Amino acid sequence: MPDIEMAPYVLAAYVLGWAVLVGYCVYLAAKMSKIGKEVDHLKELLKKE
Amino acid sequence: MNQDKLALDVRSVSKMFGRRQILTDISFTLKTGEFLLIVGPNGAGKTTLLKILATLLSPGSGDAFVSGFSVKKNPTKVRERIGFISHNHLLYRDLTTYENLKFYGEMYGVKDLDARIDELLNMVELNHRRYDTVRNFSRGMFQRLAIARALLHKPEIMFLDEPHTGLDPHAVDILDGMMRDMSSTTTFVMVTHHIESTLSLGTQALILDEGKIQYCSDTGIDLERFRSIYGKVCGRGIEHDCD
Amino acid sequence: MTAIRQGWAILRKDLLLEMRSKEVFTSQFLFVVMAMVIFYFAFSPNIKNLTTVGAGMLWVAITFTSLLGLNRSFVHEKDEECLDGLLLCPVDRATIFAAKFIGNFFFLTTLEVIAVPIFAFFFLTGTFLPNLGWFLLILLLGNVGICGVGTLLATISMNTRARDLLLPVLFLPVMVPVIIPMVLATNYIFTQGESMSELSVWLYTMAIFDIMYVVAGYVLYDFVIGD
Amino acid sequence: MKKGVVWVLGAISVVALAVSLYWIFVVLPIVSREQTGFSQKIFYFHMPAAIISFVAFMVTFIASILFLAKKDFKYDILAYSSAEIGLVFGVVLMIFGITWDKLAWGVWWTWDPRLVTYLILLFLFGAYFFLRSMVSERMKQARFAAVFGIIAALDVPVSFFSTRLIKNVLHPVIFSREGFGLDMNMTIALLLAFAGMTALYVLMLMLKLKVEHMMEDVHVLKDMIESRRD
Repeated sequence: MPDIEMAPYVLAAYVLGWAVLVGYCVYLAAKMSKIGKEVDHLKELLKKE
Repeated sequence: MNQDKLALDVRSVSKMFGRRQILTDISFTLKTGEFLLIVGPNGAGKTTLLKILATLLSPGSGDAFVSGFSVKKNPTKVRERIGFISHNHLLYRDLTTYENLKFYGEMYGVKDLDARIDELLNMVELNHRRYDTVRNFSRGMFQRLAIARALLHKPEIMFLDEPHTGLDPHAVDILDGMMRDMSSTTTFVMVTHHIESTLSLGTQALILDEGKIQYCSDTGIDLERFRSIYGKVCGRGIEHDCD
Repeated sequence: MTAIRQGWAILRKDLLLEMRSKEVFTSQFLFVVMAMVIFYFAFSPNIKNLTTVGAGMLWVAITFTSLLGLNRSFVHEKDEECLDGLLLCPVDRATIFAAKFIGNFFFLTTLEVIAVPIFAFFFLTGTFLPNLGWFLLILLLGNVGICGVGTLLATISMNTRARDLLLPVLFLPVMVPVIIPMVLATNYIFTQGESMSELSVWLYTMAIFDIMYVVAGYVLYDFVIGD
Repeated sequence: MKKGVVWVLGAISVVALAVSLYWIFVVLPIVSREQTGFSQKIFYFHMPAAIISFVAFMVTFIASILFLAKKDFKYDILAYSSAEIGLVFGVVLMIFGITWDKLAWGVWWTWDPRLVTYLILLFLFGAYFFLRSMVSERMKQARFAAVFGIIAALDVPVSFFSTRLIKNVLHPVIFSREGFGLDMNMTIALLLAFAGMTALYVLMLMLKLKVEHMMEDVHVLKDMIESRRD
């Protein structure tokens, strides 16, 4: 396979690989903010009672 | 036997299942030869406590000493010294009466096993069923054989988890007879519903509620206090079951 | 001494129970023979000499059949609620592992004593006969591996919600790297049968695995049995 | 958790990975055909991902042993958090791996020992999480998972070794990575990628642990509210 034809495969691999890594980080961050909200909510409830 | 030796020494045992606190900081002692009754409503942690003492569950924190051996560090030594009767009969259905006892006897390393098996089968009146597989036994027969199983190795301490549940009158007689005969030499710990009928057996009592000790006698049962706390915890008098 | 007495008591009890019901053996035997029949129809249209795929067929059949037996190795304790009875006995958990391991090994070997000759009769030409000793050694090493790790994982899976559903999920990926040398070595014996020098690498791999997992099972068993 | 550490780690990984990308695609010349040409650029991310996922599973292994020894849930949390991240890196690795196969041998999948090893490893840790989901009692779950984690990690060397065996039979050795002969620029690119990925792993682990501890807080808070109502 000539080099120029390899390029899309290599780039696709990089993009996909990165997508997985970044995707996981985003998932963690999203989860964190969701739970953060829940913690705040519960803390407030606890103060009120 | 030294009557002052401690049969049980429970030191701030706590236990959690997942996030649920089952037992909270349980501490008490029991002298050799005593008969301890443990009562309390369903979900009070009675069975859990008994299982911890019998090394079937590990204490989450704290430790308990049975005949001086720690259930955490020396469970095998504890197991050698205890007998356990629960509503599960712990018998293999496809083995005969004799084979069941033979198996457990070998596990405990009982000496003169055949003689011991004879003696026990006579006691629980099952000698005529010696070569029957236990699969088709009635509930009462299962329970009688379970008593024999638990006594094989002449335990120093017997743990009984609601032993009267589902028994026929014959089995109840045998069970009560066994407890009376052995009570001078053996320490008993019994979790029970039927408080009124068993109160005469007990020399000490413990009331558990929500994993905490509500009442714990140390010099014999103070019937007044026992009645009042029982009434408070179970919501009725001791002539009724607590559950 | 105590451990040997207790281990023997557990082993004898399991043998007695199986001799009485014969349920595990019967189902395993049916399964393994039917697997062979299906293999024949799956492979025979394209492959003239079935000896060339014999190693694969044999180990697929044995591995899957062993799952049936491993799943049943605690059936009496679990279904009849005798596990507490066993755990109340003053016995080292490692001894229970050893007894169950030997029991499983015995059952699997018994099955193979009958199933492997049938398999050979159906599929193999006689060329491997001069190396029968090596073949038996591979079977032995394979059985030790299957039962060593299988006993440990079966104990885990019987204590979970999924029960026998979980065992294949845990067992097969753990076994794959071991099935590979087993299949290769067996294939080598079935099809080449001359120089045995290459065989040693595979045998060593299997032996290392066997030792590793039997030791792991022995040491870790305390953590997987009971509540 | 120190917020500063997270930012620093994040910055390190972003900068190192960006610079390494620059190095890989701009600075480095395309190597000659004999040395597999453009596809060689995969290697700079492939190898660090492999090492990190391996390290992640080793962390699981060690944390599992520590859990069994100490019965402290923080080791259990560490074990499964690291396993999860190991799986993420494992997936990345598989993506690079199969692309490499396509470029080197013209097919998406060959039974290359490294690929097979990692495939098995992914299944093992997939099974690890399946096992966890099948046990609800917390202590039992942690104990079983720790035992299986140890078994799974022990499997790695065997799996590597035995998949090498197939290789010897099916393919004679086609290609060995040791033959690359890294020069200065290649080393820089590789080290940058490696540093970036390591920082990323530590960052992910810290975030994941934080999430798990926050979930613990949620339970504690709920318990507190419920016990007040009683």
